[in-house]
Amino acid sequence: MKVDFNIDIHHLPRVEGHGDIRISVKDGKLADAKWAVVETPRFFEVMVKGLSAERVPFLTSRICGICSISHSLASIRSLERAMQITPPETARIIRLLAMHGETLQSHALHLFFLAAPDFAGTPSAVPLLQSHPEVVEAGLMLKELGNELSIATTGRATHPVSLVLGGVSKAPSKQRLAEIKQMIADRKPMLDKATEFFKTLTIPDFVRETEFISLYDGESYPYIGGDLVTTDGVRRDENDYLAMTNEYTVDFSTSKFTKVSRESSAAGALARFNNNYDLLHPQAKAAAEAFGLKPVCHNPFMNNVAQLVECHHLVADAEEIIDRLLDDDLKDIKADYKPRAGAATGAVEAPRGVLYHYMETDESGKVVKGDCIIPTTQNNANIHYDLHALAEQSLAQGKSEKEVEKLCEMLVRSYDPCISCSVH
Amino acid sequence: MNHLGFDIEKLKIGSFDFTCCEGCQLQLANKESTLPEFLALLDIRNFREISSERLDDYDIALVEGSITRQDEVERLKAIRAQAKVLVAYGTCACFGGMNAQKNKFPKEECIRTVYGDKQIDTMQESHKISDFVTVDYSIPGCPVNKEEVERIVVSIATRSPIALPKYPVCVECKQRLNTCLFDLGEVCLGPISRAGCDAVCPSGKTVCLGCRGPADGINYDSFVQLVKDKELSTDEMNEKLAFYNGFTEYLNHEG
Amino acid sequence: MIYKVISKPEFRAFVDALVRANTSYGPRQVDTGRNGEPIYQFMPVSSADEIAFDYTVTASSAKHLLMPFREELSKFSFRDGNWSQEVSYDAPPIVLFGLRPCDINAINLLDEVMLKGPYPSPYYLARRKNTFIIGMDHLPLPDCFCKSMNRHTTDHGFNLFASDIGEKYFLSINSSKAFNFLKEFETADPTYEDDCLLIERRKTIKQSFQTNVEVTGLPMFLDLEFDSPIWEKWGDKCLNCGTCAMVCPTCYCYNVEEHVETGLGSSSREKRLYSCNLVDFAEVTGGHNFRPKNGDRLKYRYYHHYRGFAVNDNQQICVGCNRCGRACLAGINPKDVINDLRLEKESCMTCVSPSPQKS
Amino acid sequence: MHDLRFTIPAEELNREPFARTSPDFGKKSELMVTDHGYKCRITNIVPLSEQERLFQLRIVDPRERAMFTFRPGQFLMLEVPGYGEAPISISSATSNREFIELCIRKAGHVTSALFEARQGALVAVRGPFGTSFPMESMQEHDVLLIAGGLGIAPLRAPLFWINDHRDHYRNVSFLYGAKEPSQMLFTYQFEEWKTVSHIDLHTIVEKPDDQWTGRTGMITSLFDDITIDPKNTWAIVCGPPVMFKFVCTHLDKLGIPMNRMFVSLERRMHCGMGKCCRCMVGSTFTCLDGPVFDYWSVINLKEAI
Ligand SMILES: Cc1cc2nc3c(=O)[nH]c(=O)nc-3n(C[C@H](O)[C@H](O)[C@H](O)COP(=O)(O)OP(=O)(O)OC[C@H]3O[C@@H](n4cnc5c(N)ncnc54)[C@H](O)[C@@H]3O)c2cc1C
Ligand code: SF4
Ligand code: SF4
Ligand code: SF4
Repeated sequence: MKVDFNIDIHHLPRVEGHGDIRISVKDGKLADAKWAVVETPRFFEVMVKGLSAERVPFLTSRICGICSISHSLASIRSLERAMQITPPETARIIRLLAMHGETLQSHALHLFFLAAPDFAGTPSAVPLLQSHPEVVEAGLMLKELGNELSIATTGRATHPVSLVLGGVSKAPSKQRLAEIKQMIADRKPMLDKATEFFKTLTIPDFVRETEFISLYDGESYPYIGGDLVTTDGVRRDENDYLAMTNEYTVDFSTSKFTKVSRESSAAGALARFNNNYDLLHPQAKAAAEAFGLKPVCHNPFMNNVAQLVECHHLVADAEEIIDRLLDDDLKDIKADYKPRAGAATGAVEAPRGVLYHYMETDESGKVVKGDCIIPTTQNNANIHYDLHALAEQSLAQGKSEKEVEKLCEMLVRSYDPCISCSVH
Repeated sequence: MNHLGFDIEKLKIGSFDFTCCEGCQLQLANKESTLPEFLALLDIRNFREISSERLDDYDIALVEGSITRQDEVERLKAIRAQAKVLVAYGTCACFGGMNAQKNKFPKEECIRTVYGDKQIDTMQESHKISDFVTVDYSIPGCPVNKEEVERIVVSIATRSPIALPKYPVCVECKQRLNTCLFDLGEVCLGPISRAGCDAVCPSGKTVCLGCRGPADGINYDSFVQLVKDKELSTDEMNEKLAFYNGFTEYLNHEG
Repeated sequence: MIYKVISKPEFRAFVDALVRANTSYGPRQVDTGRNGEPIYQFMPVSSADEIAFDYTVTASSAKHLLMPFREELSKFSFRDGNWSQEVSYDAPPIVLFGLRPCDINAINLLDEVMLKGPYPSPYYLARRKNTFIIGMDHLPLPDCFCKSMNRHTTDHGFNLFASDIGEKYFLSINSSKAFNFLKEFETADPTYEDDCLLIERRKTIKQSFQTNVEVTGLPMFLDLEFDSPIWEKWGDKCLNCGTCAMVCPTCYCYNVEEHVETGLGSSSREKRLYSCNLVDFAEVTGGHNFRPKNGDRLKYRYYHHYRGFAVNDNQQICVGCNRCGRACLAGINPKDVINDLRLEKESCMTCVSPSPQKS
Repeated sequence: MHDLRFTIPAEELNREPFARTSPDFGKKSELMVTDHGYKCRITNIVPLSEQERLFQLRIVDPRERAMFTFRPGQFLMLEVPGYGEAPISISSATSNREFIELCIRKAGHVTSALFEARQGALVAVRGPFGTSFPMESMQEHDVLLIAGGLGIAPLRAPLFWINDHRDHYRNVSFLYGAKEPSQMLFTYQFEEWKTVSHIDLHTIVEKPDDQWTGRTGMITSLFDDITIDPKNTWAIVCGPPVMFKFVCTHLDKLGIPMNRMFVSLERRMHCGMGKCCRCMVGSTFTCLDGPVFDYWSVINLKEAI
């Protein structure tokens, strides 16, 4: 069967930001497959120049509306390291709880509202409200739980207000923490319900070997800071982020591409899972087992499952963190500091993967240079090559244009790309 | 609710984003407890971020983001032509937002810093959407306050006029019994910024940066005097005033 | 009124028992200011340990516990093209600990405004009646001027009032409930010596005031000075931020707003405390503003506080706590404004009145 | 560690001696109007001009309807559930115990909602509130009614009152001015007022259109058309603040005592009960001590005009 067709998906829906999929098939053979990011750049690296360090996290959190806490914390971490500020332990775990909230919120949004419609064959989650009300409800309750965690720890669900250099400006009240603990207990069953639902879905069978990159500190499942590792055995210090990214530009995309040891690499839930399986909470491991997910898994569609597994980890870990905070007097939350010159990288595990902010300050505490490398940027190349491989595999299996189109969309979406963020 | 003799119809709505972080659109999916009720008010015709359905018969367009590229102007004008009501949604759309912090650098420098020699299309300035089209309502906020959004959507659905608070953030801040950040030695823009956010930043003990723009009838001169009287830094004040681009007319008038 | 004395530890035990058993509010330190000074607010408390017994003054008054910043007045439910209205005046009982005499006087003034006249407010009444108030005296801060307003002592409006007489508190018991509670604790009838200590304490307090604001004849002055340029002078400073009214224990102006719930099933009519300094306070539909300038609005606040309204027999409703003065970022405070006003009038008197030298 | 002996039960606290005895919540006369409205059905809507309509309301509950009485010049708080309340003058006859008429201009929140409402809609009214025109004192005297624009709304009640008791009043003149002929309200009633009520009606507009054959100019020029016996005349003036300032100064010059001239003031209002303080003029509440004031009081009120 010799077919000619072009797939041109302009502004792929149900992802954050603007990206296009372009595939052309000639004579039944794949001629070209591209992942093109067309988002408008905002030039954050320029904007930070001359800005006071303390204002920077408020600026950079606006890189992304979904993972604003990660951006804020990446900036804070880089600036704290640059200016040699050590935040108090209490602040450190409040921040971790904030990250958990954001990741839970983001994963729930992606799983239930952006990805689930693909599997159910609906254009959005709105029809699912009718067909699977209990699943949508579970998704909403988990997303709300994530948001509540973020609100309690940072003052707001999107664009945190109380994450500042030196620590946090305000601690959550014990009463609020106790309420959230109760909320977690009440909503755990929702997570199990969701797991049951996702088990009924068929994950496409597709494998392309790649290199997974994430943070790793050997002690806990990573979220804020640590070494940089890959499944190919690379391990480097946080400050060596450039060696882990090797950014380059391609002419069809406003977002850059990156690589480590191979032609492309991947970050995100699956990468974290692949590198840190041992450090997962037992409850999360049990969930992974239920899906037959084991490290190292090379099926990008399994990223959805890894996200669900992480939700189990986040909820269980959040519960333990809250217990620690309830025993704390929550007084020592912010370190005093003096501005100074310095430079450092802050790396955090954003919901979509490892995120680097690099900042250089002068002695008055103003930023003189900034650099941000976003998880989706690190996935662009992988998405691009995956598209190629997936299209080829599908054509070989004799799939129709419609089927190829749908699979390609699903593939991109399973990376949960955050495009406006990647262009920034 | 039809005690006045008319039935409330679903609003045919489209949500569109330009140069921004999409955080404001994300708020539409937040406040989960009332989300099903909120969605029941809407007939979503076009909302790429959550739905692959794209229909062009919306009446109300929520426009998020600032304008930084010529092709965006055309897209925006097309949306204006279709929409009966166009809402500037979020600080970027209302004022240009923090994206406008790049305005102070020449665009060539911006491109060179980030992309090296690669050709990139961008405008010198990040514009508010009212620079190009007529705006019917503005909902400022970075991000918008979902409660306010809900209220405004309900107002449109129930055919009730829409109004933002005219008073400054301090009113809400005092109602939350916060310690004034000036008493802690910081410059807060609360006295001159429009309320409606429930003083979320000062309540988290960080200064108000004026994301909702100036309140009605502000006393800018007295505010500047206050910063000087308290021996706080006017540079810091200016950095804050410029943060969301909402106070340009005052900043320019000053110097 | 019944008088008793109680040792300080015993009083603490009494307060502890009371606040543990009830929803309670008391002074707590919430922050430390720029110059190291503690900042207090009336906050929920659940044990005596959380209370700052020796606090100076709270940044914001306790009025919001009787008159919340936001309060639902009424609810409408919609069904089948019809609606029904529900109004409820429920208020759970609360204990309000540590009010200063001026604060108690402020509540007494609110009582006048809210409960007198043809339309007493049932919402206020419900809360007022369900609030158990324990007062405490204190030495004035340098800028307190409640003595000038004659609000530095109080003999009603509380359930129990504690005066610090050194080792003990001198208790004025003004309610049977308080009396009953105290039965469980060790109190004694005041001795002659205790009485002397109390009188001594009152004297000390009275003599400690460093700020005096001359308010005699002020109502007339205000009328005469209605068009004085000093209003514009101070108005030019005013930020229209409403802070003064929010922290003031007697400012009670409000806005009523109604909102339909997102589900369209009901709507709620809500009262929100407002401030006469806010730009649209006197603006009517169509845009006409009866007080368009900052000075007009600032003047109006002083008018209300120091001239009084007919509804409360033209009483001055300022109690002299100077919360507004401390909180005002523009540095506007009653003492300076009133002195300015007087200076203006007095200088004007000297030039018109025939003086011996001139004649 | 809760010790129940120290728990305050609400009922007990209520009995504390210093607390004011509780008003009888069931007694409508005392408290109902503070928050409960009488449910009304909009029985008729008459368009008067582009911006103004006359709404005819009927209190649904017969008992409440029987209880509702008011005096000319009083206003009520009109509640449109879901939208809010607005103070509106009662524009109907006090003798009309079946219907309440309100003449309303579309202006903001509440009034716009009302303009969306259809016949049969259910709203509520609270009141009546405020002072009224001393119709009895005006008996056996000449009465001069002067209205500008929407000012005719509060004037209709005294007009109807005079009509109901026409024998008690001597000469009654009504001077009515509007910006444009199209904004002149209740023109359909003019004939009746003239011929049946024997009211000397004079109208004037500022900006005439092609059809307009009557007088053109400011309302004060209508004084040339009538003869006034200042010693025996009472006046009621309603309209925008600028207008009554001019008119009242004129009447004052003619020699009408200030305490026989009445005006109805307008201020922002949120409660109608002397609590919200929005309607203060000087130290006086428009809602309690007004809206009807004699001119002497008005010039003694700071910032009244
Ligand atoms: C005693 C009195 C009698 C009145 N009689 C009439 C009448 O017969 N017909 C008529 O069309 N209008 C009358 N008005 C004016 C009318 O009250 C306002 O036009 C109306 O309040 C506008 O309300 P809104 O919600 O539509 O406007 P918005 O601008 O949305 O007002 C919001 C709220 O502000 C308050 N408010 C705003 N403007 C005024 C105002 N001018 N007066 C009082 N409160 C205001 C109200 O509480 C109102 O609900 C009268 C006003 C007063 C004080
Ligand atoms: S912290 Fe800011 S918003 Fe709050 S009172 Fe002070 S100046 Fe106003
Ligand atoms: S007097 Fe001071 S506190 Fe009051 S509104 Fe003016 S600036 Fe704000
Ligand atoms: S006006 Fe100022 S001094 Fe007087 S009671 Fe109010 S806050 Fe206290």
